[in-house]
Amino acid sequence: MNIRVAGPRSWSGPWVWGFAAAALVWLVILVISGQGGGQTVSLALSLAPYLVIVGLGQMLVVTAGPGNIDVSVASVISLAGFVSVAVASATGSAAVGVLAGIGAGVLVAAVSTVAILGLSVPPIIATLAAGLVASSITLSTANGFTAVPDAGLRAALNLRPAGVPVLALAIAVLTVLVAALLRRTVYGRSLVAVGQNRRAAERAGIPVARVVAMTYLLSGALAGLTGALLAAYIAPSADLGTRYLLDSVAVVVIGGTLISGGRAVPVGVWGAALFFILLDGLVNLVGWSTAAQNLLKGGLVLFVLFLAGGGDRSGGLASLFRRRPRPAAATPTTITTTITGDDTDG
Amino acid sequence: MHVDNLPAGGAAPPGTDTGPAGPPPVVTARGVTKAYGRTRALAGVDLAVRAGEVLGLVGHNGAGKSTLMRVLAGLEPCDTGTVLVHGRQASAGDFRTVRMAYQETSLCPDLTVAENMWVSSRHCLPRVRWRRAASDAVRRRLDEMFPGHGVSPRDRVEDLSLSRRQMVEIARACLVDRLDLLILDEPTESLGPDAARSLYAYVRRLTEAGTAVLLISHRIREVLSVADRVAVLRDGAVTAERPASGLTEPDVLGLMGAHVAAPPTFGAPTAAGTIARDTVAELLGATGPGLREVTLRVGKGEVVGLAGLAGQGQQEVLERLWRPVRRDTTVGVSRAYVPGDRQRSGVLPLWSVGDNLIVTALRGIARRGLRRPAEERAVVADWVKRLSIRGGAEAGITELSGGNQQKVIVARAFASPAGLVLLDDPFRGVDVHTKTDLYGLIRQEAAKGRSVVWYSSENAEMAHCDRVYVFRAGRVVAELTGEEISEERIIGVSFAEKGEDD
Amino acid sequence: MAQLLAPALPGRARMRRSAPAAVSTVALIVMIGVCSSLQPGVLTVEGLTLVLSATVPLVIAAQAQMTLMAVGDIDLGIGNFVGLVTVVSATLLVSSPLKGVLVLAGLVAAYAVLGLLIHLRQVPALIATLGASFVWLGLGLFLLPTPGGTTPGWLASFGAWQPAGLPAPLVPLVVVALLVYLLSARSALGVRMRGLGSNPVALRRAGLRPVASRVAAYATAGVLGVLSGLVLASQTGGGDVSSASSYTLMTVAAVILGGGSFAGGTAVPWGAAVGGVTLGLVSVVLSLLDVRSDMQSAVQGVIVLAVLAGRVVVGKVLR
Amino acid sequence: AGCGSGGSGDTADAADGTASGGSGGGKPFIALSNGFIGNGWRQTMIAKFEAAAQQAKSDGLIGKYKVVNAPGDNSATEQVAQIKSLLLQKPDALLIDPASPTALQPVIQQACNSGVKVVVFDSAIDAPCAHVLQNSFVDWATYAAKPLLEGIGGKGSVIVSRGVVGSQPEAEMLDTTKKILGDYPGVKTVATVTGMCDGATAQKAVLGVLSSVPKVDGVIGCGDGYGVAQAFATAGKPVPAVDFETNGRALSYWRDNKIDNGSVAVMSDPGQSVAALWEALDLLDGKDVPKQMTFPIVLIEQKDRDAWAAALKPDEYAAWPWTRELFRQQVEAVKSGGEPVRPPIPSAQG
Ligand SMILES: Nc1ncnc2c1ncn2[C@@H]1O[C@H](COP(=O)(O)OP(=O)(O)OP(=O)(O)O)[C@@H](O)[C@H]1O
Ligand SMILES: Nc1ncnc2c1ncn2[C@@H]1O[C@H](COP(=O)(O)OP(=O)(O)OP(=O)(O)O)[C@@H](O)[C@H]1O
Ligand SMILES: [Mg+2]
Ligand SMILES: [Mg+2]
Repeated sequence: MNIRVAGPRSWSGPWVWGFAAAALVWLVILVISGQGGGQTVSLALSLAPYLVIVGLGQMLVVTAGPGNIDVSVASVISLAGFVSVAVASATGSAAVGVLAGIGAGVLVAAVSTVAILGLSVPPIIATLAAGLVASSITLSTANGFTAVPDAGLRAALNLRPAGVPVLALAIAVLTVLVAALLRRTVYGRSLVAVGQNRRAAERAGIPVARVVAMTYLLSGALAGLTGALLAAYIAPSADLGTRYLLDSVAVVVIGGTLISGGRAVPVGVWGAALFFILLDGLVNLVGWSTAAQNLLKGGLVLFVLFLAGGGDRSGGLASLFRRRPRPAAATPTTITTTITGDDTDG
Repeated sequence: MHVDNLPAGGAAPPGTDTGPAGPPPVVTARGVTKAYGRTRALAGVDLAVRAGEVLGLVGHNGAGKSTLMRVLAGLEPCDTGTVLVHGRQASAGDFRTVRMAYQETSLCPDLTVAENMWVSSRHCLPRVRWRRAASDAVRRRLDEMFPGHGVSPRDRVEDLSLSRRQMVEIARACLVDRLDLLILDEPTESLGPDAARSLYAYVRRLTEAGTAVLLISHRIREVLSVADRVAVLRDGAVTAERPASGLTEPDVLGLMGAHVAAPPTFGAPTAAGTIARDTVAELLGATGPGLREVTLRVGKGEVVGLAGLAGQGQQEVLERLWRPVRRDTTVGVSRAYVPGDRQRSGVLPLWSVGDNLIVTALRGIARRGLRRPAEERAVVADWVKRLSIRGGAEAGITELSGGNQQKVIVARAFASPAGLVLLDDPFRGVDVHTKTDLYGLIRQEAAKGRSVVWYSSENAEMAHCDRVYVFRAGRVVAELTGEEISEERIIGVSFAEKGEDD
Repeated sequence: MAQLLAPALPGRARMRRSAPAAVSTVALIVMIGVCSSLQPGVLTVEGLTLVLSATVPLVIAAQAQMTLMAVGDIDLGIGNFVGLVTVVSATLLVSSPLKGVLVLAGLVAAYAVLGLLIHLRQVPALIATLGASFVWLGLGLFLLPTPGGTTPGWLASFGAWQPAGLPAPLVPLVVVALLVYLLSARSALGVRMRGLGSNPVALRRAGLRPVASRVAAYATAGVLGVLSGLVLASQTGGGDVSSASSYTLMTVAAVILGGGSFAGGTAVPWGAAVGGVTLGLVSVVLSLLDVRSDMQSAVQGVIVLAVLAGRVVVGKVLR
Repeated sequence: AGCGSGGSGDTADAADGTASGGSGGGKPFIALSNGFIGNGWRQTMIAKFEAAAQQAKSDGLIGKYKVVNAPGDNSATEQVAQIKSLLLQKPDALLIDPASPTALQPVIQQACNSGVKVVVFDSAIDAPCAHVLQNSFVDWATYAAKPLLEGIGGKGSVIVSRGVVGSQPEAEMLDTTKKILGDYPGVKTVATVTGMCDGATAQKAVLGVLSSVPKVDGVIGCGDGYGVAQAFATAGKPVPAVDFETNGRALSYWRDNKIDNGSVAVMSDPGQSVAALWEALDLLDGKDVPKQMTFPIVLIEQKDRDAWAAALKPDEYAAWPWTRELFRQQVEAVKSGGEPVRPPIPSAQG
């Protein structure tokens, strides 16, 4: 049972690949520039948290099972950026502003949730549509927007006593909280159950609709938080979140979370986020063209992905060469939608 | 093409000469072993199936029957030992004449019946216009095997009921230009009695034509009535092989595993007192898809059976009780559900036995949404012990055999504090020993004041109920209590007026 | 009797399954109706040509997406792949046609290899194609850092082709949908691909190699992606690797609108065509209606949701 | 007949008189197709156009106008579709801010063939039948580099933040930057990053290399200085000379932090859309306007900074206030090859 120490069960858990790749890129940077190794990590740690926050939300959504994905995060981030800055400057309180950003995220997620649960719209489409609505609101807010981000919040985000970004520490705590949420709470267990087999979870008495709704709202809230912080850190703009859509999905999966749902690895998100941030730094440092930059990014993602391999999709040549997992700690299977019979490997 | 040159009926030429040595073996296993991780599924099996015989294979859940079949069908290599086909060391191609109908149907749910035929029998279909050929072939075969099957080759498998899917699965195993050995792994678990009878009639015809048939079933009486020989598999090895004639059910049960407790008569159902009980759930004139004017009542501590032929509205009743959204249904207590289709609606495949077992009870144990691991562990340990679930709490659920998985799912429901437990034909494919344990469990829990509503396709099981509603065409056609509940009576009521209705 | 009571009757089930595509078709007809009431010119041959032509590459890309969704995968790289093809056809295909054709064939092969690796390494297609999309983008920028180039004459003349009495875009729309229908719904290969999406274990038990089905599906998607890119290049007259980046999500939406699902196992070529045209027409309607500029994307989102909500209503009625 | 939306009578008339512009009795119908609406520059561009067009409408210069933004993320394909449906509405003139400089070529040809006057702005385009109005990217790159390099005293180390790599303007700008850097042998380029002319991207890109480079004196960028400055703030380093955005936010930041080290704000002019409107009207009036015109870039030096900063909202970009009069002067200047017109800066406007 999952009362034992959860998360990655062995050092070769899928989450290590993100960290390994990040470490590799860091070494390359160090070799090329020959200086500032510690500062590189410190700066990467001050950028990574933003990606980690959305990544955690995306991870929860992906864990809810096949087909669950939140493509509205980009628009939510942009919208929450404006909302939080506007509210913060109206009330004079950065905290209220951040809360308002989170609230905006929750509202957009509520639209997706209604569409997903009430209208049975597939999540990718529901969140796409909710995102389109959100970006319209963003555009009309952006027209004639006058407020400026709170200076105190910005200073707090840039705080790095002894080179350790305070934000990174805070988000590390948030990551631990999310991990605890998944393991120690009824909601978390229900989410993981729903992700493995929605029908079985429903028959086991889990309120599936409530769990799914909660998950999208959480993702919206986390994207809203990202937007609020990013707007203070950078500046509110209509395309503040654009880059976070694909990256948030990528970090979740490189982080070892099962894309077919039912297994979440919150730590993994950090490894993958650091990998992405450091890779951007490396590419800019070497001055490669965008072409090389993209080739490298894609190539490395594919390399890490194919090297690490996935769950057992039972079949293919690979399964002949792979050792069977020890039954007591069997690595979870990638469950295809039809789970069939006797020879689905454990 | 040659799909239909399989001899049918009496017009078949006899098999090879049946001298005193008996017909030659079609497929032979010699010292076959197979291990999955630390689970030894097969521990040295020697078994020969001869042309023209029906070999019944029995054994408790997890004995290794399905694994052995996969090895005999050439689907999985064995670790040591050999499999001979027609006396020769078998290569991949030799297995073409060995066909298997799987325990869990292995059809593609999104494909039509005809397309599924192409998948498994493409070697005997023409390259062009195969769709037409496959449709004709499967229709003819189904007509032959299951008259009145109601399946069209153009139907998608996912739209078919469980029993029709099973018919298609069996028919597709038989659809081949040459068939030496047909393996049927628990074929009748989701078939109605009519279909089962037609199937066995067809099996007889096949064997007369010289095909060997290997039949796995937990319905010992069925095996005894159909098989020529019975082999008993116990813990991965064949422990007995006997001619079926002269064997009785207790004999076989004895061979399968030591002590068979006296026929299950735990806490004999009480006929009296049904009126006095408080009502915990009620349907009043429930009407809707699949249901017509159904009125039924469940009392506290009562075991209520839903009987009748498969698909007559019993599952709809369970559905109503599980999600009482309409006004004609009232349920006063919390509920738990035990699904019969464990692959689709039972197991949570990434989790261990313990995680699977506790998931329903979790909510009750937790305080303010936070889990309490120590309490959970205690509950899990208790149930693993109580039902002697093989592998223990830490084993992955998918490593367990079907029967043991089912135990976990039953335990899941009873480990929760639910006042009403709904059983949706949960004992399909569960061996006798396990069943006996679970029947006892149900009676014990009922005695503690829990109510149980139990749909079963096996009428004999209804003897464990306090009260039984017999369904036909979405209506309750009889309510039986106490002594009235008997297999004969249920069958009698289920089939009455049948000619009129159908 | 028992048959009448079975919860899912095959006939009714078939109707229920075709309902999504039917709803999208109705939405499409309504949209054309709205367009033509705002602008009567829409219903003329020239009007339809103008309105439909932009949807052709989208629909072909949607067919590629549909093919992969039929095996239970999803392609997040199709947009950049189509963009890359426009780049190749605006550069190599002009400078040395042979090399261009070889490179296009190589791209199809790359798709097949991607499918092979996805299968053998058992990685989620979603993330592998996401990674591949960066590669396609990189290759495109490498070949043509600046959008530009010119397409070969034959391609340009295909783009300008105007048959009499018939809107030209209908021809590729229907021909491609028909071919994909024949392949995915009628052929044995199609059965293998859908079987893979439906139940890979069954395929393996029947002695069919799932890997072959997956590779075939990816190769098909690659071919369709190349076709889509060529048609797009014929319309834009040049190459631009990011010209089709919106296709990635649009094609998914098109397949869903057409009744496809993420679960795999079903092929809906006609549905994908209808869904693609419907989505493509949304921008036309937006520009015909006087929607405030910052509200246009909201209107687009609401239209998509409305069509899908219509499906729910129809589904309820049919249940 | 005609389009159901407002002013349908005008449209029908205008359609008859397309070739001769407004002379057919109806006032012209001007359509603007914008390929992307996702950033402040484009929003300012649209806002300026809408204000000017509204004014022109009430002045009776035009009958009707319409703005269509391609939804989504800079998608040329969407824009092609929208232009095609705009053509169905038979505008007299079509203004285009393209998402991509090539993808629109066939559809522009189609528009010209059906007698519509096409003015493309903000980007060069290879369509012989269209009139093109744009800013000089050479000027932009020059203004971005020269004052900055002078400001740091012609020596030290700089980071070059490139724009949208792969685009035609960026190639031109990078060339110019390199050429200018060649004139300052004392200046060392320690890193070249891709900032995409976007503060947020540049911020991350610069932050990514900051730990690996020595002291930086300047960052030559393309309207991304605000983000670059943030990156230095995060790294705890003093803000070097940068090229700020021309929006209110960046200008206020520049002003409030008293950055006085050769920084400038320079970007292209979102008021081009208004200039394009006047060009279209002149074309419809049959006036002679050159096919290709280069309009002045917006350069804000320290002396003008406070005036601009006071006049702009945070996300609003500085735009030259083109009037029809100023436009004509600039056209003459282009024809004669003379000095470009210097439109007034806000403080002068009052
Ligand atoms: N793919 C597998 N991976 C791991 N263990 C397996 C696998 N298949 C079977 N086993 C194990 O092998 C043993 C034999 O299983 P098998 O399914 O053959 O039993 P069975 O006799 O068919 O039981 P039942 O009557 O319940 O169907 C069981 O202990 C089971 O847990
Ligand atoms: N029903 C079966 N049971 C066991 N093995 C089989 C069965 N059918 C085929 N095989 C074996 O599986 C392998 C592949 O089958 P086959 O050659 O028929 O495939 P195919 O139709 O040609 O498809 P592919 O293109 O994937 O090879 C062969 O070695 C064949 O002997
Ligand atoms: Mg079995
Ligand atoms: Mg079994």
